[in-house]
Amino acid sequence: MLEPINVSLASLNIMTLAPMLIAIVGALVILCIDLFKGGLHKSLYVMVSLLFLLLDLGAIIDFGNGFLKNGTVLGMFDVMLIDGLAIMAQIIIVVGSMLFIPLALTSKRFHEYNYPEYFALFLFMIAGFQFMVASDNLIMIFIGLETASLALYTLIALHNRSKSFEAAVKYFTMGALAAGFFAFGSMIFYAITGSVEINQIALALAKDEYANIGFVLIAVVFLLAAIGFKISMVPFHTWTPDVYEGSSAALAGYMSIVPKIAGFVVAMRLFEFLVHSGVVWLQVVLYVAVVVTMTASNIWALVQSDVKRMLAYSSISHAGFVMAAILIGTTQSNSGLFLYWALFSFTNLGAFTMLWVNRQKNLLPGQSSDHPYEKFAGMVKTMPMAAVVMALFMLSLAGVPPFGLFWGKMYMIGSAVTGGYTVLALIMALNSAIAAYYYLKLIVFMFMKEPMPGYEQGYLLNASLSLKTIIGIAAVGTIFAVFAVNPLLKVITLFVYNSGY
Amino acid sequence: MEIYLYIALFAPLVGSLFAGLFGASPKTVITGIVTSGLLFTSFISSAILLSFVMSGHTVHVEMMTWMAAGDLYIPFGFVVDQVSVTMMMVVSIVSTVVHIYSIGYMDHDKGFNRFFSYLSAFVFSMMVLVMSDNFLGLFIGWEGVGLCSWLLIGFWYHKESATWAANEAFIMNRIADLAMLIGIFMMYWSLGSLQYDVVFANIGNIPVEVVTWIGIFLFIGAMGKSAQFPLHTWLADAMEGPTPVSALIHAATMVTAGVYLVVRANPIYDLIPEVGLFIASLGAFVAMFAATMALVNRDMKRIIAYSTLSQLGYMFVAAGLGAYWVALFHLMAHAFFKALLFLGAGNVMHAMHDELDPFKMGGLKKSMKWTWILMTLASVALAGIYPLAGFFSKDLILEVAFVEQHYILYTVLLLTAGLTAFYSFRLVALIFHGNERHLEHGIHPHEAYNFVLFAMAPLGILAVIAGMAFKTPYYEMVTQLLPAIEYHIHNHTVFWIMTIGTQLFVILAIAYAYKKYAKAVKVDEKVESGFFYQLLYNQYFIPKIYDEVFSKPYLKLSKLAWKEIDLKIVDATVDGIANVIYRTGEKTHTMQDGNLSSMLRWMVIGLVVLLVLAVAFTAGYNVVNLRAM
Amino acid sequence: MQEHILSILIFFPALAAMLGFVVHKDSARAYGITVAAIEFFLSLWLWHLYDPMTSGMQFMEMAPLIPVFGINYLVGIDGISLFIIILATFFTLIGIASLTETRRVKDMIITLLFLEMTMIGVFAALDAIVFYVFWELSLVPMLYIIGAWGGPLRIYASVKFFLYTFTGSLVMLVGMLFMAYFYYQATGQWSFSLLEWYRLILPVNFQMWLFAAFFLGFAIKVPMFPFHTWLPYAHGQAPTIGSVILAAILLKMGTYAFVRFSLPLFPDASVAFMFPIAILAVIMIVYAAMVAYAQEDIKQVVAYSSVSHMGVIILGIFALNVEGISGSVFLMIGHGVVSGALFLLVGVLYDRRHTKLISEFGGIASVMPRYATIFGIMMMASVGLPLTINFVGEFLSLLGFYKQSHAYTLVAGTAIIVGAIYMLSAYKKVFFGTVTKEENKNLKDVNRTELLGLIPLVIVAIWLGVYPKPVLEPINNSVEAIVQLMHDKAQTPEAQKRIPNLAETGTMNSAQEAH
Amino acid sequence: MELTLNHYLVLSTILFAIGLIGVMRRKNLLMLFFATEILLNAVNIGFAAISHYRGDYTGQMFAFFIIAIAASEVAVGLGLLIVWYKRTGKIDLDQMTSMRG
Repeated sequence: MLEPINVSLASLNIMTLAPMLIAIVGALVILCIDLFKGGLHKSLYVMVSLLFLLLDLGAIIDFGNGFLKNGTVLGMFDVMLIDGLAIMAQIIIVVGSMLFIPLALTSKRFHEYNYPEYFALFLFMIAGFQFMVASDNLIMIFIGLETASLALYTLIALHNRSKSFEAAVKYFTMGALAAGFFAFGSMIFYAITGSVEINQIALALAKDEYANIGFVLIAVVFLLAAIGFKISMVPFHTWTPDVYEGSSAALAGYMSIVPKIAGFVVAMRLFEFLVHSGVVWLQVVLYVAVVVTMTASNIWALVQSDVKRMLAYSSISHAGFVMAAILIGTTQSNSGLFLYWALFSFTNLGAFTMLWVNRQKNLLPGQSSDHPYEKFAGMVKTMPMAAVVMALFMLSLAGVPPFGLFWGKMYMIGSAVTGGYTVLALIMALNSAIAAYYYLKLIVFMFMKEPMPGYEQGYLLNASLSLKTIIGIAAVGTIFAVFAVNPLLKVITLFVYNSGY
Repeated sequence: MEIYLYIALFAPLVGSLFAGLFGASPKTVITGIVTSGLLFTSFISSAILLSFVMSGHTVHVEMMTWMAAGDLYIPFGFVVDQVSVTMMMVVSIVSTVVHIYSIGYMDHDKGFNRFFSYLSAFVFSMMVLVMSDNFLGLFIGWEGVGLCSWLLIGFWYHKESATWAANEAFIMNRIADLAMLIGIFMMYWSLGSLQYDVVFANIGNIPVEVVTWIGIFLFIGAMGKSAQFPLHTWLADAMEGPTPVSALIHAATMVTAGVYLVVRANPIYDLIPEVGLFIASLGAFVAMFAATMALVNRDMKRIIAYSTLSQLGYMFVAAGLGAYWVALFHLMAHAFFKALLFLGAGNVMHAMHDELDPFKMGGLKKSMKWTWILMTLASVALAGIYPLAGFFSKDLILEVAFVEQHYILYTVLLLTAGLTAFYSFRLVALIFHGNERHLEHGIHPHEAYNFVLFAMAPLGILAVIAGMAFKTPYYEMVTQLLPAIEYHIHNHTVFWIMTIGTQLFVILAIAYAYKKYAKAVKVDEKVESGFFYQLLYNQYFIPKIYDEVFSKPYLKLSKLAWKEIDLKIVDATVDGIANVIYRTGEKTHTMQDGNLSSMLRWMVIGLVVLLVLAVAFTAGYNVVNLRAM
Repeated sequence: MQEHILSILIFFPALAAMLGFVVHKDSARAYGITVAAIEFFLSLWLWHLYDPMTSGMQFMEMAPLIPVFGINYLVGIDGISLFIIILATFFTLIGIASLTETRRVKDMIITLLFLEMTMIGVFAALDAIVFYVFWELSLVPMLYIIGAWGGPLRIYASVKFFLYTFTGSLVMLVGMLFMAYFYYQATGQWSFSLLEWYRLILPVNFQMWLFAAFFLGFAIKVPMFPFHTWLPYAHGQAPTIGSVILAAILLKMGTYAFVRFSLPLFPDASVAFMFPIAILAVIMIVYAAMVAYAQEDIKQVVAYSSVSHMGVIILGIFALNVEGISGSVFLMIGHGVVSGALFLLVGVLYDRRHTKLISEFGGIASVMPRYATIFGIMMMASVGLPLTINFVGEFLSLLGFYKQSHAYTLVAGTAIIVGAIYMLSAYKKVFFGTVTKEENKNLKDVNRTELLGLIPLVIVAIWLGVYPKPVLEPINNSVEAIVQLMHDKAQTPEAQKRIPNLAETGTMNSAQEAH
Repeated sequence: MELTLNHYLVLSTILFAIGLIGVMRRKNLLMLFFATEILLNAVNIGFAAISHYRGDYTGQMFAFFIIAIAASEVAVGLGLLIVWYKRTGKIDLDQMTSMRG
């Protein structure tokens, strides 16, 4: 029979679960409220979610302070791993979510926000992502991943349009396949090393000096495919444009940021030790993957006719760009990843929110998607401020200084240079140039073309105070990013460095 | 004395600006009077300076810094010495006359005010050219006269031929100017300065090859301005400008700037006699070459222009042979009688309603007595008949060639002297003698305004006395600066034979011209259709050759550069790269066909490819750090 | 206020542009003129405060921006940048004052004021990243100006302009990051400060690569052959004001950057690349002049003439001696004034006839004599007639390069010939001859507004041609510092030979290094 | 013949491969879900076997979690499928191509 296990509560360090628990409790509270009194206005749920997210953030920041004092904290049978990466990723996740939630307060009615379950699911999802980043146990990561994903599929479907269902089904099916990959990869690692904890795996592999390199590589292949799916690496990216197009603009924006940072953290944990151990194969594959992801998605983005789809491809490209950090694997590059993503969150969220603001109920005449370029034609004449703000986000995405993303790009390219990847740095730079074309295309439509007659109905239809506030925050964040970069960089570098990356 | 220098220099500028103020207004005689007055002032100042210089002094002022960068220092410095004062006198006299003359000549022209503005600007530039104390200052004037020449040749800008000629003159001069600039660069980098005094003091210290190159490049510059072969075609075409312009710019002053340059740079050319010989040879060639073209031409002004060209050749012979003072002396004398000739031609043109073909004139001595007298005087002077100016200056050049033992040059020049006499008097004969052929065309000539004739009178006087009266004092003055070499044929017999022989030869030529053209004009079909006649008449086909060899191919090449290279290669490459990227997107984005099955397939394919790679890699496992990449 | 004058100069127009959103559109022009005039006088005041005898940087300001990565807001000017800044404020003023555009004037004014900020920023920046920020940012307003107010192909032209330049400068950014990394390796600290970088002596092979990276960015901007093809489109499509600013100021960014970055940072590479670049410069001069000669559109003639002149500037810069560099910096100003004026002049004609085809004109001199006169003056300045502004620069540039190579200078010198060919023939076709087109018979001569813009340019073009000293002297002093720095840093014997040592010959007016 | 770990792993791999082929070939959404289930269960076999041979329970824990997740996946997946079926009356993948490019 099994020996009873004696575990002291203190050694469990149950506090490590606090942030996720807050989110879960929040979700339960929302469900309870609905249980007691149905039909409440969505604003209530928005605010409740916001409050819990605030608490969540507080808890994470508390961990952050603790981390700076005591270093990495383990908990729950060492399943939980609260290091600098976990903390920063969680901050990005929670802040991203906080900026997303108010987008529910649209002036038009949208089906999904009437369900309190939407908000509950949302909070569950956040908890899932938090679990994903705050562990180096493959089981935990898997659970976190699936929790979040399953919630996300539902959220997409809740948009209640034929396209959203299609998107949800596609995403779901591919997600299931990816889950299979992940599990299989984990299994191989388990078979070789007898552990599912990444640091243990690393130790075991180092001990026998990568004797089973073939199996290690096969495991890596499966995990790469699974994580690659999450962070939409070519050729595992195919879901991205369709899912973005099918879901609401707000959710698409969210998806371009939060799930990916979770994926990046897992990728960093999984692959960087391999890269550092001199697994050349992985270096080559990552190199190729980074370049292909960046370039191919950029090229496909060029030919899109729908802004949201273009932004989907663009976000794939940005992901590829950031993935270079994992390949380079220096403290600078890893810090760069977080800096980039933090700045990217603001800009991209702003861009998607602009789409959300201009969302109309029905398709425009002669168009097959929600946000065709033509819709934005001549916007500077009808809504100069909106056009300027949108242009701002586009320029930032293109990497035109001094707007937010430029600094991330610069730092990333800088880290590539420092890491010795000069050619990669050049490819990254040139990709930014290709990307500039499709961002410019929108600017061209907005500033240099005449408005299309009959398209007025699409403008600012969905605007509400909270949406405008979010846009305002995003815009300010984008313009004045330069002043935030220094403190951000300081903190990020500190966290990353102290986590051993 | 500085004040006179400044007056001499800036009076024309003031005049030009004054006239320029009225540039767009209708004719106001005041502009003509004021500019003429100011030029007269300039002349007076120059005369005062002349007397000062005659007493053995020079004036040298530095007005202000122009350019200073690195070691280069170039001031607006002006020097009035024996050479420049000569030029100043020539310029101010001729230009004053031409200005006054123009008041009459341009009487009915819409651009009256503009004309005087340009003309005075030209004088200013010419003054800068001759007075500057450094090579770059000279270059200012050099380009300035080029600009004014462009403006004045193209003065009647509605005429296609005029504007074409203006551009031709400007561009051809620019070709030479480039060489001059190169010469200046060389001078700067080998001597560190462009000031005349510094350059001339140190020119002996640098390698002789460098000096040779400097000399060559400067002379190419001079060739452009003085229209020496092969840069000569612009001068004849420049006759499209108003006649006073031809008189002032394309006869008396600007075209002689090249000679002035060589004279001014005499310390350089003294060191490189081979280049000097080349200059002299080229000069002799041009003298002959131009004279032959003048023989058959049917355009009054062009004939005089070729004559100018020919005389410039003479001057270069003198300068090239080291007889700088002779060259300058001939320059001066030539300025007087050639300007006079042109002005006379201007009167004829006016009377003939701008008819230029002397074969359509004749017998004008009746109606235009004074013009006839003046032009005949000028022609006699040009032909070099004793005791007029040409005799003293031109025959001196022959003597120089003889004394320096360049007998070929001497022969060529002698023959040319005969040709000169012939075509000059062919022109006089055709215009003023014989039948009044113009009556057929219904033209009734009249003499020019009295004040115009009056203005021309000083030139007439000078054409007569300049040689006789000025030679000795001039020699004494100018040789304080220039090498004082007296060219005397010591053997008296030879001297007399030569002098008298030359005179006889020239007189024979004149007589022949009169005989052939003074009575009735017979057109000899056989001669005219002959090869030589056609060759000469078509200016040795040189303009045509230039057009075919340079102008047209250049335009073609330009079009090719634009349409084929720029648009189809350079630009197309850039667009091509962009298009390739875009097309790749168009071609490949269909892999996203929206079908879930294929999406899943892509994932599996990705996985399988990676697996294959992994297996393949494991087979040849090798730890090489990629970072070396 | 004097300590912060540069920051004020940079950000005042931007601030004014923000406030400009509030101004009513009927008053936008007056507002723009006011702001631009204030800015112009500020820049003149800057000149007044500037000490011409000092060769180093003046009015330096420093504020930390991203100190962890060595990026600071560091601005300062020397003789080289001072006058280009003044040129920028001058042209913004002139441009706004003579603006004839009527569509969406307010947007135009705001855009121009933003553009002014970026222009001044580029020339004042002493931190590579700050420089880069302004450099890139300047593309945006220009994109808008070309794209929104341009001709029929405006979108193609503006996007081409943007993408081309953007691509080049991204490569340059990689170079800058590399440079900073070298600095980091050498000193253990990150820094993007140019003045700090000046102190680095880089291994020659690295210099080559970095030089190439920077070169691409600069060359596209200049634009050097064969990267020039965006320019004719940009000029051809841009509205007058766009062309004016583009030609007068924006192109100078490239050449300025060569002087500011390439030469002092990579002296050995500069020497090594001297002849390849000279070849490109010579091609630019001759080839662009030929292409200009073949043009059918008067504006394109001026556009290609810009390329040709920029070739002379490049040649002067790579003369690597004081004469050449001073000359080319002066020529930047000269070309700015002249080409700006020519574009304004073409705009005058375009406003009246809405065509720029040479064949549509002829005999304009008789209907618009004043216009023809001003055009003639500017054309003569463009072909480099002495006593006009361009001659000084062209002469010194060519003179400088003559020290390095006789043959190249001889070929490059054909600039004065081929330049005359295309300019004079275009002038002849437009202005001379008889008026053949009915529409041209009643064209109005330049009006007062237009004269307001043109007369100052004529004055400057002649004033600086006759008396360049106030401008040339400070330039010269600063250039001497750069040349001396280059000589001191030069490692290869070739470079030591080619770059003169001013300290030795004792010709430095103010033997004081930049840093 | 004694069953070694390798046999289990080979079985697991074969099952996984079958699952993959199913995922690629099936056009019926329901069958597709079955294929994904096969994938996950293939992994379960592997985990259980390794866990047994190593005498370590982690693998079994992983397997349990996979089962749980597979169950929730089915729940969500079927939910989506039903909605899709209600809206379109089909569960054929080829019908689901409104978004492309």
